[in-house]
Formats: sequence, structure tokens, C-alpha cells
Amino acid sequence: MSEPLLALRDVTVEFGGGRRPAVRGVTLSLAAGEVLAVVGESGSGKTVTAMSLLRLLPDTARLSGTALLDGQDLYRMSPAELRAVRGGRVGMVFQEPMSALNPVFTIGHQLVEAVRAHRPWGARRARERAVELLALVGLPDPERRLRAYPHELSGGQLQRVVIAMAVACEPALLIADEPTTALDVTVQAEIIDLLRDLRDRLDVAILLITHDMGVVAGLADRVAVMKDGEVVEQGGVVELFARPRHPYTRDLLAAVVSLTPPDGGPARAEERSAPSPDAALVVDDVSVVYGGRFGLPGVRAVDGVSLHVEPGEVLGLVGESGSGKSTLASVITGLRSPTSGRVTVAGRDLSALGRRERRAARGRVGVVFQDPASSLNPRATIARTIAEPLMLHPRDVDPDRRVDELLELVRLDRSLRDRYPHELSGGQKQRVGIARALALDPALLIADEPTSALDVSVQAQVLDLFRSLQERLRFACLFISHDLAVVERLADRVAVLRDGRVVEQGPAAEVLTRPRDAYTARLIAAAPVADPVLQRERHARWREIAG
Amino acid sequence: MRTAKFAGTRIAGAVLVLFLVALSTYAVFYLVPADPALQACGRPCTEQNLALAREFMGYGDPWWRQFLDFAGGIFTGRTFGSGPTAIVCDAPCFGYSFAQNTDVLALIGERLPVTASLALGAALLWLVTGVGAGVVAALRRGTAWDRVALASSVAGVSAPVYLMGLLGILLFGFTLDVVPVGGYVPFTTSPVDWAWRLALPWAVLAFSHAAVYTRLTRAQMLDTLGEDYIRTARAKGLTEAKVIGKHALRNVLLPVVTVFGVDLGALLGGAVITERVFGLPGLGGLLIDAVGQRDLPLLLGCTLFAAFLIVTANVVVDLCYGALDPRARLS
Amino acid sequence: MSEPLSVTGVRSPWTTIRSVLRRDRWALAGAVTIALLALLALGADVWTAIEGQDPYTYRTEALDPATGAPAGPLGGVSGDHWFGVEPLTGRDLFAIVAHGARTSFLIGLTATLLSVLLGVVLGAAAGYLGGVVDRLVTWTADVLLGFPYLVFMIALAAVVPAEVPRPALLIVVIGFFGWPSIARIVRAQTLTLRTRGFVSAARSLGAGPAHVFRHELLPNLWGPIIVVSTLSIPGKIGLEAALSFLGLGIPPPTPSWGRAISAAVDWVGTDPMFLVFPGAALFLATWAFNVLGDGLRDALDPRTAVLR
Amino acid sequence: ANQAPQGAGQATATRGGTLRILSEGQTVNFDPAKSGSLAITSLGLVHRRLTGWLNKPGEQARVVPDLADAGKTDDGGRTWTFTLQDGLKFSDGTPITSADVKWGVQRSFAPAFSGGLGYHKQLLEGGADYRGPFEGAELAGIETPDAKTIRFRLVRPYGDWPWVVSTPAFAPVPHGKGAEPDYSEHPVASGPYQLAKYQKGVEAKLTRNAHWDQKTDQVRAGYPDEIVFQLGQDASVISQRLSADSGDDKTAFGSSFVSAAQLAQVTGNASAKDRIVTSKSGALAYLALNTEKAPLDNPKVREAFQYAVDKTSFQIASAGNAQLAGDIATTLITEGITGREKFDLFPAPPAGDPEKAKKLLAEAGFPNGLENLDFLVSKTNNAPEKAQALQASLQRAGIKTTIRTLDGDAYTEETSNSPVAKFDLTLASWQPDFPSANANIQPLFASSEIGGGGYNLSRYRDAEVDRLIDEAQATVDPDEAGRKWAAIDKRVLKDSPIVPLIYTRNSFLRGSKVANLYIADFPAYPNYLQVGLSS
Ligand SMILES: Nc1ncnc2c1ncn2[C@@H]1O[C@H](COP(=O)(O)OP(=O)(O)OP(=O)(O)O)[C@@H](O)[C@H]1O
Ligand SMILES: Nc1ncnc2c1ncn2[C@@H]1O[C@H](COP(=O)(O)OP(=O)(O)OP(=O)(O)O)[C@@H](O)[C@H]1O
Ligand SMILES: [Mg+2]
Ligand SMILES: [Mg+2]
Ligand code: NI
Repeated sequence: MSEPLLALRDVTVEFGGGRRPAVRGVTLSLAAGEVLAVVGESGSGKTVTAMSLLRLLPDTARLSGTALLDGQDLYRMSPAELRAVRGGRVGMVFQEPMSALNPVFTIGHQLVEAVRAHRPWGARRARERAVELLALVGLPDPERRLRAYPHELSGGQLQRVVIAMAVACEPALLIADEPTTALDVTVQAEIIDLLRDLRDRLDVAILLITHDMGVVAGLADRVAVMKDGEVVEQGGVVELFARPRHPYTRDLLAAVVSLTPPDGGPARAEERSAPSPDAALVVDDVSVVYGGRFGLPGVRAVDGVSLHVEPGEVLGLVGESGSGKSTLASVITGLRSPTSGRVTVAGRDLSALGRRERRAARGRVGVVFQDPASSLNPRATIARTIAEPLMLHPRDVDPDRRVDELLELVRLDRSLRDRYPHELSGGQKQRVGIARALALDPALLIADEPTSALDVSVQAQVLDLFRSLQERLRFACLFISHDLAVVERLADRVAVLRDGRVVEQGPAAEVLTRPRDAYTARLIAAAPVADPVLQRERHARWREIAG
Repeated sequence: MRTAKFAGTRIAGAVLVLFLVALSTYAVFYLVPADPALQACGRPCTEQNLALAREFMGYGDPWWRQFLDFAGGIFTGRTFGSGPTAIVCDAPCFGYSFAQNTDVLALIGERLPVTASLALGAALLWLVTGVGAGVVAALRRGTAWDRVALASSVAGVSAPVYLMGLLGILLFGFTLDVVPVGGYVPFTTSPVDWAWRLALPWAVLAFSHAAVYTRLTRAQMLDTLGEDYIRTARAKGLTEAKVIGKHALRNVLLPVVTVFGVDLGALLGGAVITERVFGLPGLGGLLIDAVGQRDLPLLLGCTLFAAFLIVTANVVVDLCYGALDPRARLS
Repeated sequence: MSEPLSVTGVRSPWTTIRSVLRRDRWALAGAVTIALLALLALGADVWTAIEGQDPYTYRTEALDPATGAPAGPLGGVSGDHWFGVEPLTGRDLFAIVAHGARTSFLIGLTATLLSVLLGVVLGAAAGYLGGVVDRLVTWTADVLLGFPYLVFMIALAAVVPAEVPRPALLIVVIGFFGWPSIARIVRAQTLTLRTRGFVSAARSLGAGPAHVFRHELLPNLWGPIIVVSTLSIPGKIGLEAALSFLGLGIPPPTPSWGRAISAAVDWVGTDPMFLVFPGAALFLATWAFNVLGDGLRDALDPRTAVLR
Repeated sequence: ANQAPQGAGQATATRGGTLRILSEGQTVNFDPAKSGSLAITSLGLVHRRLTGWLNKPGEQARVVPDLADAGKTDDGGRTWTFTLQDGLKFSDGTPITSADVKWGVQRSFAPAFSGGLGYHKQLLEGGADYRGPFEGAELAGIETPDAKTIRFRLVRPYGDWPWVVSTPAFAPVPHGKGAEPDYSEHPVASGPYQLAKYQKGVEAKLTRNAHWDQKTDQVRAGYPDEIVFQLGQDASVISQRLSADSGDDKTAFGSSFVSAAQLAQVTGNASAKDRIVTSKSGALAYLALNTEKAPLDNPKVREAFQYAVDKTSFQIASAGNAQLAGDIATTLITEGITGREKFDLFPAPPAGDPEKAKKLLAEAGFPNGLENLDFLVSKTNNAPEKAQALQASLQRAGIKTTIRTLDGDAYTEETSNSPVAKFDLTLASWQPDFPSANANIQPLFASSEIGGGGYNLSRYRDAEVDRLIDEAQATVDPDEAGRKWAAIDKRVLKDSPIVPLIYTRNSFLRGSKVANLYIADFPAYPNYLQVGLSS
């Protein structure tokens, strides 16, 4: 076996404060052109391990062990050597794209900078490269996007920018931490394609951290499974999927939900149920236009959308990245007023209510935000964040007990109560967001990608919880997700959004098995399955449809 | 479009602010138990003389009338007295100072270059040193650097400018004899002399102002360094100088720019003490004289001008927010 | 709002301060200095009684008959006069500094508190609510900043009846004129903060402006607030002296640091100790509040709290 | 016209060079109508008046001829005639005539040019409602029978008229000129210098007036070729610069008083110490007692104050030591003034006699002293510091005071302008505008000077004193008048409306090359007209 490109030996990461090390004795290796997928429990130390390689952990972290890149220890490099590696030899995609970009610089600026940090290029040339990169990650209209600020892009779009940045200088090693979490399946498929292409063409080695077994199945050569800071099992992807040895791996694979394959039946006729008088949520012909800057035309992010959710019903909202899902959610939650159209919650138009009533009505709506990182106050502990709704709408419960209860519900350890957001893993933050949304037993829940950062086992638990809660409390839910399998499991009805318009809606089982719209059909075709062999076949087929 | 509308509201607001400043200055001035005409009454002062002086200077009318006359003068000009001794102040007339025998606008115009040289130079100096020291203090948090930066900041704000000025003159002017003391040489006459003579006043003014910048920068920098995008910038392989000096600093600057706007606006209105100590014929001396002599027209002129600068600085700052932080753009 | 959430992570300020003091040596030094100065102020009568002096009695015999400067080296420091004496009067400088601490602490701190309070509330309201509120606040701030407050003070000094307690008047006046600059800083920060996800999250839960201010904005504003307020203390103490001369302040002979310092500036050449003692007291007080402020800022920022 | 050089170690002045005067003020005013300048300071360099002052150390100031002779009256002081010298010329070369003097006086009546010394305005016939010459009217009280004679008719006999015509308004202004408000920036000169350049806040530069003839002038020496006023300088910096004595500062002197702190510093510097010029005497510093308000309306209570105050601590608070502060004052008439008699009605040690004061208070019905007197002081001139010294000394006699500081103008408003006075005590000082006892006493104690801008701060009102003042003013013979004033001095002090404290000495600092900078007994300012540079 040739000299590995990257070799981790006995890597341990500790965060002071007498806690258990976040990463313990991890030993991994990666050869050029190889894709190693790291999967595992949320909070098991995947991100910490990855970030330790570029020494990007906060000062509180203490590293031990060795991490050799081309035989050189990353942990002992001088600042100058390290700088050459960062973004040059090693590119990194961060887990939370929405906070990973500097809010005060344009996308273009940040991309150009990444290019020029390692290439002796002029501004013009770097800019051309930036456009090329954006096109490469499938961001439409790259020229215009260059001038956009991060807050003007959707979560998926930002993720693609972050990927573009990571591959800007054609690194030898790409560390991708959940690179596809926020992406709809079609884009996800494209990204996987891109990564594979990079690997094939440039012999790039990829350390892929993901919770999505479909992605693993489609891309990885080898898999390492982490739990509780340790690598519990590693091996070839086919081998591991077929014969998992460690019980945790087995659990993990068992927890994977997959989409029911299309039954090939005829497309359904268009159906559009009218909202009942006591619908929990009615969205009536809503449009949102983002004003353009400096005379540029605005973006019509939501375009005449009508939806409704009945009490006790789960409406799945799927659609490609940037199709306006989050924008619609922000309108429903009252954070943004629609350019036109009307939203009624439980029969009442929130914007027409008095302040007090509106406040009370808000208490009946729970929201899970797409970006867990930025939706948590960095100066508040987890417990306070979760208890916040209880402070706003005091209930007859002991807030303390309720917080524990909620933590339990989302499978978070009680010991996290007094931590601050920056001390949590991505999935942990996401679960905090879910706990907060459930704190008041809402009548309507708006959940924007609530499980995107969760590993399948936790995701399965959370989904089960969701289901049972939903059955018990009969809350209505607008469930935004890119994961069709999850939507299928959870939703009663599905609406498909594209370019701000609803292209199709109907009962989940039917829409997902017998799509009427071509776009929906493509989405379904692109959904990965957690079987390496099957997934590779499917992918080839998808390429034919897409191409 | 939106920027234009924003600028429009801001300008309308600025005019309103100036109007309010003028109005309240007038109103307050009439609260002051001192008769400006007393200055022009001479010694011995008699009731009759006093009444004459008052009438001539236009202080006979009720204050709001006088205010209207003043406001009108801006558009139409004014004439004081009559006959051959009448004083004509052409539009835009911002008042006429009887104590200085000059039209207020001309007086301000005469003094402005001095104050502007002083203020802008000092501002540049303190901005660079203050922010620089703040960055260093943040990066070397808890070390001797940090402690020294703190102690000198505190010294800067604690020591009266007057004291700093005197000590500076004593040390650099007389004992070491490295800089000339006092006086002002216009930039147009000799840029070198100009800078050389202003060096000490700049340093003194900067020292007393830099503290807030150092401390604010440090605090904001510490906040910002914890952000994820700093991590991203590092991961790109940017030099630390770029990560700090660009990615972090840009996010740090918002409050700094705010203070800067306020400070600069206030300073341009006259750095009273510094000008006095260094014998610089700037607006500060003019203002102090105006207060001391109850020279209402001059006082009002100076005040309005200072307010104008402050408001302008604030408008510029508000526009800068947009440039510095796209999220802060007013919607 | 009541505070039922003892366990939910909002530590009471006292716990924060205590934990800061335990971990941060410098903050501890600051706190100790503040405590000592407070002790000096509160026990001024006792200390000066021990010394056997008071801040009012003229002791011209302690002066150099040729110049009126203190007789003896170091500004007349001796067993009788711990800090020496004031030039031209021979009043005991230690007594002046100790008794002056009362005036200066009272005025400097309460006025700072008042302007910070006003500045933070108004600034946050302007930045968060925007629109009319924003315009009103910015305009008022601009008017106040541009206002010839010197004239106003002169007018006030002559108009306010002597019955109005001077310290209260001073605090209100100094506090009131101090808020605009703080408000502008807070406003600038709030403009950035209000678009952040966690603010939206709170709003979507039905949080009103008061809640958002208290629980979301304020914790993220501490940095600049602490900096600006701790640094404004010496300025406010100096302003007290200036206003005393205009007749708005504490009338002489009641000692105050500001007055002592401004008198001492003229004497730096001949009697530097006259400046050194009150100056050092002011420097120490400011420094102490700043290091303590730094410690608090760091403690309030969870990302840096664990360091050091 | 050459004075023997005075002052310790000063070299003899020679002709030539540039003299610099470092000044705190932002402006110097060279408009005679608007100026309140003494006859021997800045304005005198540019403008001559009808008469001038001759003041030498150790001698009483005398009125001497300047443009004209010292004046004659033949009806007991109601009509005064002055004859101009021959060969007088303005700086533009035109001859100076009596019409120009008359024009100048008339001009001072124009409302546009008020603000200067105006002792003549109430005295000249027709002056009460005269509004200046610019609308064509003439002042009835002035006649100019020929180009060299000028005659003044007064509304009442006034013995000090020759002093009055030494005030700025009696400088000539070319007939028909001077209507413009900024005449002060380009005045037509009659003195040895003319204003060559004037920049407010920066400098005023005087150069020689070629048409001035030394032979006609006995009060001006005209030594330097150029005199430059450096304006807007800080007092401390001035004293730093002059003590350092380097470069141009060698040929400079400061026009403002050297403060106690600066004196202490300069005293420590051997070379600078010799360059301090201190007046022998000066303005009367006094504590005014509001005679209209209880309990100070009781003369007995007021007398207690004469004993209660500690004049030594006041001296120290003023200048650091008695020597520099000035002698203890016991009379109203200041040194250097004709008729001054030295007496002490309330003999006490310099530090006061608190026991005697207590006794007097007890006799007056205040055995426990006085509580809560309002002690009003201006914030200017270190008055608060000096007031504290008095406060502490009054306290010894059981008199408790509260100091109230006011900004200079607000202070003037309350003390001299408002019809009623709220204060009990106030600290003031008075320097007469011309060297006559009249100018010492009348402005401070005539009942006509209460309120309305007058300086009778103690609001002293006594019909007999008023009558005596009128009488003394009408006396033409200086010596006889002097005796009358001295009697009034005693008469007034018997009532204790004020407590005389000290005759404040003023100290000035000069550069090492400045010569002939001396201060006579009156006034306590250097005579600018005689200053020159040593070679
Ligand atoms: N700065 C920190 N301080 C203290 N603990 C931390 C810090 N960062 C992470 N942790 C803890 O370390 C553990 C590993 O976190 P890590 O982010 O590596 O998880 P992960 O495997 O990436 O999970 P996920 O899939 O949810 O992103 C978690 O328990 C987390 O709470
Ligand atoms: N503040 C803004 N200004 C301008 N355009 C914006 C702004 N916010 C979002 N957009 C644009 O609006 C469109 C819809 O964005 P939205 O965030 O609703 O997408 P999304 O469906 O949630 O996508 P994703 O699944 O990637 O999160 C995108 O094209 C985005 O670029
Ligand atoms: Mg992670
Ligand atoms: Mg989204
Ligand atoms: Ni997923």
C-alpha cells in the first residue's frame, strides 16, 4: 500500500472544564483519490476531528496525537506552513454554511480572496475563476450572485458557495463536513457528481462527513463509524453496508429510511383541496419580492403560493434549493410581510390582530429555523434558549423540569444544559432548536429542515418522536425538507415548490410515487438510497434523465 | 432609488435638527441672566446707553421675533441700524458679530482651516493608533500588551487635555526643543511647517481621544474573533493580517465609526482647549469668546455650524453603516 | 417579568461578578481598588480624624512664605499631612482627596449610570424599532450633540433656585447630556444584531421589543456598553469640576477630585504632588472600573469566558 | 519725554527692533469710540488724546498735555478750553484739527460705536439725547472756534474734566470718516504707530507712523520700529515661553497678570525671577456687603466683618505671598492718586481679630454668629479660590457663608444690573479709569450707581455722601478736591459698606531684551508707551 496522503494516529481532543475528551484516540488514514466517509452519531466528534486537522478549533481545545499530511504533522506545523496548507493543499467545507461566510463581504469578494490566497493571479483572472466555480457548483446566474451578500442567499445556495470556496485552489485533500445537508436531492446529486469528478480528475482525496447514508453509498470508498468520540468500526463501503459488525453500525443502518420506489402507475390528475373553515394555516396567493440593490431588479422569491394545513395534518414542503421555502416560512411566522397575499393562522390574519392577541397567537406557533447556528443566541445557555418560550408565555409548569423533559425528547444529554451554542455540534444545536419549538406544545409547527444535520439514528428517533407527538397533540405541521424519504414518512400531503411557485401538491403517498410534474419526477429519481450497489446504479440512471 | 430616498429623509432631518438647534439656542440664550448689550454699553453704563445699544443690536424685540429675523436673514440678508453707519450683511446672512465687527460666516470661514487641520490630522492619528492598539490588545489579551494599552487609554482619558498640552510644550517645546511652540502656518504657505507646528497638538488631541477607540476595538474584536466566518477565513489560508485586518476589523468598525463620526463632528466645531493651549486661531477660541462676551450672533453661528458638522458627520456615518454592513441597511 | 428561571442559565449579576473575581486576578485587583476607594470615601471623616486634619482649615503656616507653594519636599508630605498640602491655602491634601472621593464617586458614577441607561434604552429602541422612533432618537441626539451646552449650563446655573440640591442637579444635567453618544453606538450595534437569527427566533415566538431588548440584544451589547461607560467616568468627574465653576456644581469649599485636578494643573511645574495625588486617585478609579469591566465583558462572552 | 529706565536690572531702551506683546485676548480694539483702554496701554500707541498721563514710580499720576494743553476753565469747571499743538498730523499726512477731535467725540455718541469709556456722555451739554454725527446733527456742548481750539460746555462743574479728555473718545477721527463698523481695523493714526496688519485671533502688527513727531509728544517714547500683538495665547503658555526666554520671546512681554501658580514657578527660576515686573500697588480688592439686606443692613454687623477677615490668607490665596499680592488695604482711595490719605479706622492684626468680630456681632444681637450668608463670586480671576480664603476666615468669627459661583456675565448681571440683589456678600475689585479719587469713589458709592449697570455693589445709599461727592466733583483745584475725597473716604468707610482687603499688585513677565518696562504707582499696568528693546 502506498504512503497515505493523510494519516491520523491516536488523535485526542479535549475541551477543558473537566469534560470527557470530545475525540478519543482516533486513528484513520486516507490515500490520494480515496473517499473516506465518516459517519456516526451526532456529537460524536466528527466535526472536531476534521477541524483539528487545520487547527481551527478554539483555543480551549487541546490536541494530542499526530495528523500527518504527506508525512508532515499538521499539529506541529509553523503558522506559515499551516497557511499554505489551509485552502491550498486542504480545502474545507463547513457544516453550517449560513454562519461560515462573512456577512459584510460579497460572495464574489470572498471567493476571489480564496483564489488569490494561493494563486498569484490578478483580480480579473481570479474573478473569472470565481464565476467558473459558482457555475461548477450549479449556482444559477453566477455573475449576479458574485455581487450578492451572504444574507441574500438561501441556505443551499450558501452551501454551494462554501463548497466552491473549498475547491477553489484544487486541493489535494478536501474535508467536507456535511456538504449536502441543506441541499435538495437534485443539487445534492450534482454536488456528489462534482466531488466524484474532482476525485477522478485530480486525484483529490475526500474526507466526507455526512449523516446521509445515501450519499455515503453513492460516493465513499471506505467508511469510518464514530460514536462517542471514538471510531468504532471502519472498512470498505460495500463490505460495511453488507456486513456491519459493530452493533451501533447495525443500528445506524437499520435506522435509514428510504423512499418507496415509484410504482410506475399513471400520473394523477391535478387536485387541489380547498381549505376547510377551521384550517390551522392558510396561505393565500402569497408573493414575496426582495428589493434589488442599486437599481438591480428584485428577486421574486415566492410567487403566488397558496397552501393550507388542516389541524393535525402534516404538509411536507419540498423543492429545490432557493425555491423560496424558507422565505415562505418567514412569512408565515410573521418575520417578513408578504409583498402581496394573505396568511391566516387558525382562521386569523396575524397582521390584523392587536399586539397582545398577536403575541398570544405566536405562542401557538412553533418554529424550527433552518440554520441552527445563527438562531441560537450566542450569549444564552442551552437551557435558557429552550426555556425562552416559557418565559414569553408562562405556563403552569416548572420551566426547569420542562427543559429537562424537552432535552430528553430530542435525545440530548442533560449535561448540555449549561453549555453555550458554540460548544455544541451541529446536530446538537439543531435539536436545541427543535426542543425550543416544541416547548409550548404548539398548535402549528413550522419546521425548516429540522433534521438535516442529524445522523440517521437520531433522526429516526426524532421523527418517531415527531410522529407520536403529532398523533398525541394533533398539531398541524408545515414540514420543509429536502429529504424525500423523511417527507414520505411524516407528511400527509406534499407540496412541491419550484422557483417560488407550487408546481404540484397532493397526498404524500401519491405525489411521491406517481409524480405528475416532471420536476417532481426528477427529484424522486435523484433521491439516494443507502445501498452502495443500488445507489451507484440509480445514480447512473439519474445522470441519463438529468443529462 | 432607496438610497436616494434614505438620503432625502436624512437631509430633511438634518435641516430640522439645525432648525431646532438654532431655536433652542435662541431660547436658552434668553434664559441667561446677562444682557449682551451690557458689553456694548461702555463705562459708566447708563440706562439710556443700554437701551440704545440694545435697540441697535436688535435685542429689543422678543426672542422669537429675533429668531424669525435671523432665519429671514439667511435668505434675504439683513441691515442693522440706519443711515451711513448701517451695517449690511448680505444673504446668506448668518448674523453679524458686533463684538468682532464682522459677518459671522466670514469669521467662521477664516477660522475653519485651522480647526479642520487640527481635527482631521488628530483624528487620523488617533484612529490609526487607537484602533491599532485595540487590535493588539485583543489579540494579546491578558498579556502585558493588553495591560499597557489599557493603562495608557485610561491615562489618556483621565489626564486633562490642558495638562497634556502644557507638559507637551514644556517637554518637546522647551526642554528638548524639537518642535516649535504655538502658532499656525497655513498649509498653502508651507506644508512642512504646517505639519511641524501641528504635530504636538495632534499628538495631544489624539492621545486623549484614542482611548475609546482602543477599548471599543478590543471589545468588538474579541466578540468577532469567535465568529464562524473568521474560522472560514483562516481555513482559506489567508494570512493572519488579512483575517484580522480585514475580515474581523470590518465587522468591528461599526461602533468605532459611530464614535468617530460624533467625535469628529464635535471636534471640527472647535477643539477649544487644544487651540487655546497651542495658540491656534481656530473655531474654538471664537466660540469661547462668543460665550464669554454673550455675542449671540457669533455664538449662534458657531453653534449652528458645529451642529451642521455633527449632523453631517452622522449622516455620513449612517451611510457608512450601509457600506460597512449590508445587513444594517435601513429597510 | 419575574425571574422564575433560576436554573436556566441566566446567572445573577452577583454570581457573575463573584465568579469573575475568583478567576481573574486583574479584575480582582480592580474590584479591590474600587472597594478601597469606596472605603476611603465612606470613611473620609474617620481617616482624616486619624490624620488630625480636615479639608477646610487653612494652614498657611505649612506653606513656603516666598511662593505660597507647600513648604518642604514632595508637596509638604509629612506625618501631619500624608499627601502634603494644597498650595496657597495649606489645606490638607489627603483630606481633600478622601472627601473629594465622595463627591466624585457620587457624581461620576451616578451620572454615568444615568447616561448609560438612557443611551442604551434609546439607542436600542432606535436601532431595533427603526422608523419614527429611530428618527426621533437620532434627531434628538443630534440636537443635543450640537447644542451649545456651555451656554445652557450658564443659563441653568442662574435660573435654577438654590434650593434644588446641587448633586442631584449635576447628576441629571451631566447624565442627560451624556446619553447621545452612547445611544449612537448602541444603535449601530443593534442595527446589525436585529437581523440575526436568534432575534428573529425570539420575535417569531411572540417576543415584544422589551423582551428582545432584555434577553437578546442586551447580552450581546455588553462589550461596547462596558467600554464606553467605564471610560466616561473621568470625563464626567472632570465635567463636575467645570460645572462647579459655572455655579452648577458642588459649591466650594466642598472638595472634589475634578476641582483639585483642574487647580493642580497650573502647579505642575512647582508642586507636582498636588496633581499626583488627586490625579492618581482618578486614574486608579478609572483603571479599576475598566479592568473590572473587562473581566465582566469576558465573563459575559461565553466564547472567551473559559480562557485564561 | 524720556523716562529713566525703571525696574530691576533692565537695560536702557534703544530705538528700533520688534517688540512683541503676548496677549490672551482674541482681539485688540483700535477704535477710539469703542475702546475702554487706559491712556498708557495699547490704544495709546496708535491714538493720541487731548491730554495724557504722566505716571512715574513713586509719584502721583499727573495729567499732562498730549494733542492739546492740559485745559483751562474760567467758570469753575463748567466750560473747558483746550488748544491743540502746532504741526500735528494724521498718519495719512493731513493735519489734525479741533474739528477732527470734535468729530471723534461726537462719533462716540453714535449707537453703532458705543462701548467705550463714556464719562463725557452725561457731562457734555446736549449729550443726553445726542445720537452721533452721522445723520448730520452736531453736539451742542462742543465748540471749535478755530482749527486749534476746542471748547467743551458741561451740564455741571466738573473738576476732573482734564482727566476725562484723556479717555479714548477724545482721540481725533478725521472729520466725516469712521462710519464703517470695522474702523478699528484700519484707523487713521495720530500716535507713533499705525496698524499695518490685523488678523483676529492671530496678530496685530503696528509699524511706525511717519507723520508722528516725537517733539510734539511728551508721553510716548516710540522706541521699537514695530510692535506685534500676538493674540489668543494661553496664559500659562505665555508664562512658560517668557520664562524660557528663547528666540523671539526675548523681545516679548505678557500683557496679562502672572498668576500665583506661575509666580511660584517663575520664582524658582533664577533668570526668570529677575524679569518679573510687579506693580507697587493696584486695584482695590474688597468684600462688598449688601447694605440693603438684613442682617447686613446693620452697620454694626458690617463692622464685625472688618475684624473677621484674615487679609493674610487672602494675600496668599491671591499670589502666594503678601509681597506679590499687594499691601493690606484700609482706605478706598488707592495709591498714586492725588489726595490719598492713609488711615485705618478698624485697626486689627493682618490675620484679623475674630474675637472682636464676635463681640461686635453679639452687641448687634447675633451672639451665635451669622448663618448661611450667600457669598456670590464670579468664576473669573480665581475669585472662587480667594473667596474660599475669606470664607474660612469668616468662619472663625462664627459667620457661615455659602459660596455661589457664577459665570462672569451672569455675575455682572446679578451684581450690577438687576434692580434687587439676592446676595449678601460678594468679592470685587476696582481700578479707577483715570487717576483721580473721584474715579475711586463715585462709581462705587454714589447712590446713582446702584443697579442699571452701575458698580455700587454694596448698594450703599447715603444722601450726605451723595452730596459730598457732587461737591468734590465740582472742585477744580486738584489738591482741594483731593482733600474732599479723602474726607469722603473716611466718611464712607465709617459705615463699612465694604471691607477693603488689599491693593492688588499685578505682576508681568518680560523677555530679557525688553527694556524700560516699568509700572508706576498708578495704574498697575506697564506703560506701553515707554517700552523699548535693549540692543
Ligand atoms: N468548543 C467546544 N467546547 C466544548 N465542547 C465542544 C466544543 N465543540 C464541540 N464540543 C463537543 O464535542 C463533541 C463533538 O462535537 P462535534 O461537533 O465534533 O460533533 P459531530 O460529530 O460533528 O456532530 P454533528 O453530526 O451533530 O455535527 C460534542 O459533544 C460537542 O458538544
Ligand atoms: N435578503 C434577501 N435579499 C435578496 N434575495 C434573497 C434574500 N433572501 C433570500 N433571497 C433569495 O430568495 C430566494 C429564495 O430563498 P429561500 O431562502 O427562501 O430559499 P429556500 O427554498 O429556503 O432554499 P434552501 O433549501 O437552499 O434553503 C433565493 O434565490 C435567495 O437567493
Ligand atoms: Mg458536526
Ligand atoms: Mg432555506
Ligand atoms: Ni439529509
